[in-house]
Amino acid sequence: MNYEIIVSGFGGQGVLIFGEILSQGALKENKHTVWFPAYGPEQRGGTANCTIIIGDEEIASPISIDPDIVVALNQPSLDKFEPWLKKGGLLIINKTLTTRKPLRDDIKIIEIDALTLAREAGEERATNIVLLGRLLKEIPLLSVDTVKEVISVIFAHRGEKVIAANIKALNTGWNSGD
Amino acid sequence: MNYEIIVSGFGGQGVLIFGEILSQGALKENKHTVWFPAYGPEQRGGTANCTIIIGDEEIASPISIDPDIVVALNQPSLDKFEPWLKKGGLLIINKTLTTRKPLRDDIKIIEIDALTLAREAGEERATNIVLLGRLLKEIPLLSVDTVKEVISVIFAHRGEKVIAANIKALNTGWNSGD
Amino acid sequence: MGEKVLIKGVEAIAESAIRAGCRMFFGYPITPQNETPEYMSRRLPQVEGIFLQAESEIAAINMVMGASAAGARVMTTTSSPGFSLMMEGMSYLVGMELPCVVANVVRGGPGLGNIAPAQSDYFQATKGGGHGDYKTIVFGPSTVQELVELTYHSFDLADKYRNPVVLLTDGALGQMMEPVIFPEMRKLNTLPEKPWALTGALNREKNIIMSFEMDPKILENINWELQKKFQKISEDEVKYEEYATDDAEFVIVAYGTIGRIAKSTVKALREENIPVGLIRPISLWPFPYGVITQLVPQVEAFMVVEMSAGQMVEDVRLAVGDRRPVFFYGRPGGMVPSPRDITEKVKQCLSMLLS
Amino acid sequence: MGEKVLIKGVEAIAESAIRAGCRMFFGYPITPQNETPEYMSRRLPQVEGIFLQAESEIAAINMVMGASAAGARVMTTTSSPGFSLMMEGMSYLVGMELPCVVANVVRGGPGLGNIAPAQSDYFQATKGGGHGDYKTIVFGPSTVQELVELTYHSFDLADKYRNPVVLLTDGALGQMMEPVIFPEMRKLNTLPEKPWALTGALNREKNIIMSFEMDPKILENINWELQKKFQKISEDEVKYEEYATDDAEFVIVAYGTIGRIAKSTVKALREENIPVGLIRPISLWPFPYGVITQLVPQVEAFMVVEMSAGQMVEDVRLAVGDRRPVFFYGRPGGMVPSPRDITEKVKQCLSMLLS
Amino acid sequence: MSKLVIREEFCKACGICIEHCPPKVLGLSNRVNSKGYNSIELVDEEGCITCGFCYLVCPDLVIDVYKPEKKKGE
Amino acid sequence: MSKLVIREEFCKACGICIEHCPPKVLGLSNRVNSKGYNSIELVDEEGCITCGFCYLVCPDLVIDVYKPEKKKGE
Amino acid sequence: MKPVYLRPQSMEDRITHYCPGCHHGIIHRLIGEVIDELGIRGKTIGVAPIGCSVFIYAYFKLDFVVTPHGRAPAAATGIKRSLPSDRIVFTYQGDGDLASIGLAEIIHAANRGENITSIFVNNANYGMTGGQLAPTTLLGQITTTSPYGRKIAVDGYPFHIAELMSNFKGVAYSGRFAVYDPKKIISARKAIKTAFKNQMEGKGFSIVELLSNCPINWRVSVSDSIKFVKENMEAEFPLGVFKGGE
Amino acid sequence: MKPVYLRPQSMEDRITHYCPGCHHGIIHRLIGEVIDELGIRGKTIGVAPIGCSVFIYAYFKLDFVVTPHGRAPAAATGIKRSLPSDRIVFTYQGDGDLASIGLAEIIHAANRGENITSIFVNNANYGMTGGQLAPTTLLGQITTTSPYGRKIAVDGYPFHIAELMSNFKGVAYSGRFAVYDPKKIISARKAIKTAFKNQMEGKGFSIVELLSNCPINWRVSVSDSIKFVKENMEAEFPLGVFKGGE
Ligand SMILES: Cc1ncc(C[n+]2csc(CCOP(=O)(O)OP(=O)(O)O)c2C)c(N)n1
Ligand SMILES: Cc1ncc(C[n+]2csc(CCOP(=O)(O)OP(=O)(O)O)c2C)c(N)n1
Ligand code: SF4
Ligand code: SF4
Ligand code: SF4
Ligand code: SF4
Ligand code: SF4
Ligand code: SF4
Ligand SMILES: [Mg+2]
Ligand SMILES: [Mg+2]
Repeated sequence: MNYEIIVSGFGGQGVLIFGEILSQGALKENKHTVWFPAYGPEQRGGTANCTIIIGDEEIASPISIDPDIVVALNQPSLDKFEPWLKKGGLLIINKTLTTRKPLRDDIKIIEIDALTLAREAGEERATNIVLLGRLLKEIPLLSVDTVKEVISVIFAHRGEKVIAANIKALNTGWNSGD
Repeated sequence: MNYEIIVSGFGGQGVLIFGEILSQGALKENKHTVWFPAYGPEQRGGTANCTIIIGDEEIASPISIDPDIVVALNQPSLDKFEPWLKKGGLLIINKTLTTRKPLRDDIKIIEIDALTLAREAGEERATNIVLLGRLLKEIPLLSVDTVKEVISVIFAHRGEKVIAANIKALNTGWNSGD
Repeated sequence: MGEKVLIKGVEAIAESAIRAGCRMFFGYPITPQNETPEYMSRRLPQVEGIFLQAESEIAAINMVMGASAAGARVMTTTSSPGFSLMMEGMSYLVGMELPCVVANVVRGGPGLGNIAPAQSDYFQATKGGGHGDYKTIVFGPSTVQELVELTYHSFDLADKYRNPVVLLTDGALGQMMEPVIFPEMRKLNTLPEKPWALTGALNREKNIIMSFEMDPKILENINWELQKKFQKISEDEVKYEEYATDDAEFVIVAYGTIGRIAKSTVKALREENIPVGLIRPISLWPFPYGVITQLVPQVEAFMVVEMSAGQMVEDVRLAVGDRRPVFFYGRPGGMVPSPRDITEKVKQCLSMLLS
Repeated sequence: MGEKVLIKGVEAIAESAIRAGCRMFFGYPITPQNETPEYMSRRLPQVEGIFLQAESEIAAINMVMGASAAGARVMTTTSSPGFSLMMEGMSYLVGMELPCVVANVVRGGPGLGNIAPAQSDYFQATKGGGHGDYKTIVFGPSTVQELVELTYHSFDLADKYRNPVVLLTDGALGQMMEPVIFPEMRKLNTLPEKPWALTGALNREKNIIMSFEMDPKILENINWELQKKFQKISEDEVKYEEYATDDAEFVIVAYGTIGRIAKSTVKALREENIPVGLIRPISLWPFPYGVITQLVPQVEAFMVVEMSAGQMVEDVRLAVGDRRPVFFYGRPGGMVPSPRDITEKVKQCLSMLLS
Repeated sequence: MSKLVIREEFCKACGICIEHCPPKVLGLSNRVNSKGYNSIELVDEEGCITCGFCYLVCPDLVIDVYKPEKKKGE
Repeated sequence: MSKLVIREEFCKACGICIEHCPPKVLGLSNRVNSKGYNSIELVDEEGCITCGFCYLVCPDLVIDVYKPEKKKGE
Repeated sequence: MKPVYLRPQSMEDRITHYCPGCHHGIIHRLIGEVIDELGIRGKTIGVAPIGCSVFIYAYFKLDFVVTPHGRAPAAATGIKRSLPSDRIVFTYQGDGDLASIGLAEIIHAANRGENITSIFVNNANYGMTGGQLAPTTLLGQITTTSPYGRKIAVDGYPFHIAELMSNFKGVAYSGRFAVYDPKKIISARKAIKTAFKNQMEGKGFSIVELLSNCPINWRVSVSDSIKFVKENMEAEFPLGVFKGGE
Repeated sequence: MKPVYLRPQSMEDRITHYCPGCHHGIIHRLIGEVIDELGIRGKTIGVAPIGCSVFIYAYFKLDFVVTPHGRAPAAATGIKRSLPSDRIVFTYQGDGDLASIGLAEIIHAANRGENITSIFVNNANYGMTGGQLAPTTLLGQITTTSPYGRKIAVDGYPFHIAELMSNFKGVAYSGRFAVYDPKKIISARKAIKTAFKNQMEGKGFSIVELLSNCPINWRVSVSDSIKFVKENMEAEFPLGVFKGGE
């Protein structure tokens, strides 16, 4: 089957990279994948989101209207995408930047204080990666090793330290559910 | 029936005016008429020609490929349009500017030394009107009075003298066949 | 009714526009329509109008856009390459719902081509040479008198539907002189009010004119509204001439200059007792599909004649479907088929049908 | 074969073009294709190519004209309003028989519209948005991999036929990343020779490149030669994908982004044992009329799905004739129908057929 | 009434006004508006000299400036 | 051989060369070329000073100018 | 309390879409102030460009039209010539819009002495489309389409609009200003006022070029963006009045 | 007999379509002479305009392309950048072509310092289309679209290309010349030679404006047309070099 994932947050929170890591990982594991950004004049500080589809089937639409998974990094994202989630789907919320609880009861909800955890991992900017770690824990979209490899490549130009911090953040996220 | 007429000469010999006088006359006599110039970058000193159609039937094509009448004011015009003429058609030639006789024997041919006649009429530039006069004599397309009226209107901005000279030229042409 | 005057097609456009209340003209020279701007440059100052030669066709169509937005009856005229340069502007004008009249006096193409008469911009004018789902009303007159009437009518239609209207004519009709009667001069105070126009937001809500909407859902709705308008136009504004079709077994479809030439072909063939008829579309968009479709049961075959390599023939095929053959005879590059050419072609087709 | 990489559609165009030997790029920014020129501006200097940001789309297409005339493999990319500005240039390029590749990453229209994905420039690209009788080859890819392959192929076709090729894609395909395998880098010395190119008339006859011919008789012949070429292309270069049509009683026709979405609809409906199939035109001009016409006897009805108010549907109607209904489902203004939307529509149409 | 009327919803926390305030009486608040920005606030009402620089430099029409009316006789 | 080679077919009788010839040795001939123009002619071969002005001012490449070679020893 | 600085009456009460610290907002306000001062709100028609300021119509209580990229001066010409002569028409254009694609239109409007006002926002790049090279991009400046820095050999020299405009007889006023500090802002407002007043007095074409910032696409902080305007842009584009005065 | 003035080798043996006395022909010949002198016939590519000189390709033994009206500089840019650097590319453009519809293209080519040569024929009207107003039409001059004479209030001022071009750093050479008498013709040839030599030396954009006549559309005799150039056009458009020298 294919998983449809929407990741959403403020511009600058790294939601596009979140998605790209997933898609790059899928590529590595020879899965079908598509990454699709919501593009627009929204670069101007507004919100950003992207859709990632991963699975073993040919991918039809790059646009998801009923995702299996939503990762909401801030309140507007929660407001917008919670209703879209498929029945039984997974909602992962960055508690640090949301002000209310989700409303639905037909989905699985995970809230993590991702910013705090990222700070603990030593890289405040890795909030997204914390959430990614947790997502991978919940649903084995990809092997964690694959994702770590991808992270090493994607952050290569920013140096070893950043890579290490992000991998730590990934682990932190992974372990956050325990 | 409708008459299709092609008038052709050097730019400046007044072939367009020749045609316009005919069409204006046709309008006055409530006939169907179309005037159609060969337009092109030929304004640059080359040859000019126009097609006039006059008659009592609705007019289809403004372009004639087998005219009833050809008026050739110079040699290139004779070369070009003589072959187009309908069998039995009328060819009027300005002898002053042609260097050879027409070739066909299935048409009616009239040659006049129009420039000379125009000079005699006191208006060298009225070569065209001399030919027009002769044409009207040969084929009663329009009444001569109508044409005189049109000439008076068309040359009005150039003054009484020019009008008078042109009307004289018209008469000269008319009488040239006698 | 005024008296009959002899006038060139491209000058008749200008005079008729002025009579329809057009007081603003922006244009750029191009053969074979130069006499339109030239006439306007003489006449408009006499009637307190404005003639301005734009620096290009792009500037011209955008000046038209501005004038229309300000509520004026406005026109531009051009010929093929210039019309191509106006495609962005045309798409905008439709999106902005701005009325205006644009004449394209078509010449031989593609590219620079030549200045001889042609009909090879049919697709561009009727299917949308610009981007996006848009339509303009397109008329293809076949006599100078019809050109006069359609020009006049176009201004009213443009205002009625808040949509550009295109006069698709050609160098032959443009350059020929024919006797015409002009409509009376329209009194400017009888022109429709335009509360949407930009005149300064004094004591009213501001007016915004644009073709811009970032939200795809809203832009979709705007598009459906436009489509509704186009649908309405398709129902109400179809124009065509039917000639000798009553008992016709073979029908020629041709518009504009070729429309009139084909008519004489039909006359000639009728004299030979060949049951040929003519449909002459006058509105090219909306295209008179209906009348053609209705003829299908009665007719053996259709033939489309165009001064192009074959464009309107697609619309005729859409109307006819696959129950009857649709022959095509066309001459691109500035050649005008003669009545005799067409007659021959009809006879060829008829003999093909028999065999 | 290289390794699979994840890349955005609009960047894939650029890389694939470079691999096809394109070393000249002229373009002007417009969303949603900015990543193409941006990629080119980074990459071309690395391979001794030239990237130049033109002052406008008009300048861009004329720079393309110049580079092509000089024998270069050259490309420009744009989006809808920018493509409209290129219409004069496109008509010239065809008239001049100059090869080049132009991508139009279509967005919502008309006018300024928005930057969401759309397919509403189909008419413009396939029927001729510019003036004159002309055609460009038009491809409508539906995956990034296909975009890569068609881009590469387009350069060869353009040179083969000395004709522009248009890649008609949209913001969805342009902005998405998918894994693709790029073709090998073409060795520049394997590119076709162009003895007609302008390189300086040293020790040879001069070369003249133009689309200009004052004599209508000659221009007519030039046009017929062009038409012959278009005919040849129509015979040899049709491309489409057929999916589950063998026993289909209902066939969807859709291209590009909607083509792939429709495919999943077909899959879903097949699981419900509904005999639906898909024709996905890949070459939009030449349009795959033949394969559709062949299906007519077997199929109850067709449905065309487009991200527009209905454009390609006309070509499908031309192929189908009037023996079968051709339904249409479209969404203009930047909306992308979902597989579920399409499925519902198919079911609606099926029940209409029954009743 | 304060010397400054601050429309917090409009503030984008760009900091330009803070930089240009001569007596440095402006600062970012910890109130996040619906766009996600911490709006500015007037930290020291007294210190404000109502010079209007903050109004002048603000790109977002956040601030209106009022001068205390001179009491008659003062 | 004349000092001037005049390609009569090319001449459009514009008269520019005639006007600019310093010794005024050019004039219109009475030979009409195939375009209908009376070509120029060199009226006074001796008088021509081979200054080339006629070549320079002619828009139609009608005239080539040759100088008599100085005889050796002269 | 007596109001001393209040947002212009001619502006809408609306949060703009501009990025934090973007000078477009200041320039908008200055226009609003001038329109208020001259009392021409009900007579003024704005012509929006395509660029970040395409949304300008949303921020003013004025009639507005959004015309194709670069063609605002042509549209403004059409409007101005169609309306009674007391109507005021202005264009608001970015450097991509005015100096690149729309160069012919602005120059011809200037040369005709078209009696309109042009507000020209020079931020040395294409803001809306993501920071590409503009004609006004500085030498060496990195943009998304000059990733190795603008080079003379490829893209030529930064384009000077205000100076160029002073060549045309039809131009009543041309000047270049900045809006990064209160003093500069006050001068800019004066210039904008002159440019509108000239139109009211039928003096012909007036243009005010405003150096502006684009922190987002320059990928710098707001304060660094201001520093860049002050230090780098001003060095290339000197402030001043190049034609006309008050 | 020793040949002293022979028609250029790089020109075809063909009667031109130009009207009697039209200066286009002289300007053609000067280009031919310069190409001969510089020995660049086999390396030179010409870009024709749309205008009376659209037929220029017929008169030279050179590769030529005919591009859309006004866009010659863009096409020339595409050619120049695609070919080895020793190739010489020039445009030949009229005042409608270059100063009206093609203004943005010529200015941007100039501003980029595009290493091409531009020959600009200013005959104060649109010759090919029958004598309409051009940007360079003189004040008061009657044309088919300024039947009451060019008025400032409607069409603005005559457009000065040579001076304008001198504003751009990318321009190596800009000058204005006339061709109505031998002396002027010799100066014009020198200027054209400089403009081509600059390109050979990689110096950037060079433009030569040539005042020209149009007896047909001005509806005057050839000699009156020359008088008009000398007395009226020169008064508006002073001859001289505005940028660069030899
Ligand atoms: C014909 C056309 N070409 C390109 C675009 C895309 N486009 C939108 S805005 C813009 C440039 C904006 O830059 P600028 O004018 O400098 O304004 P800024 O955003 O920097 O304020 C471009 C190229 C368009 N909308 N239309
Ligand atoms: C896009 C486009 N617009 C208009 C024309 C028509 N046209 C042909 S030549 C010309 C102007 C010629 O004037 P100019 O450039 O001054 O050259 P001249 O003939 O005076 O030498 C025009 C407008 C065209 N061919 N293409
Ligand atoms: S008015 Fe002046 S002193 Fe008061 S806060 Fe604003 S800038 Fe500071
Ligand atoms: S300048 Fe305006 S937007 Fe920026 S921080 Fe100050 S009040 Fe907020
Ligand atoms: S060369 Fe000189 S003197 Fe001789 S004919 Fe020519 S202009 Fe006259
Ligand atoms: S200048 Fe040339 S064309 Fe004119 S008259 Fe003399 S030789 Fe003939
Ligand atoms: S992108 Fe640049 S110009 Fe546009 S709003 Fe943001 S900062 Fe301002
Ligand atoms: S129309 Fe004018 S410019 Fe053209 S060839 Fe004739 S005289 Fe020369
Ligand atoms: Mg900008
Ligand atoms: Mg000219």
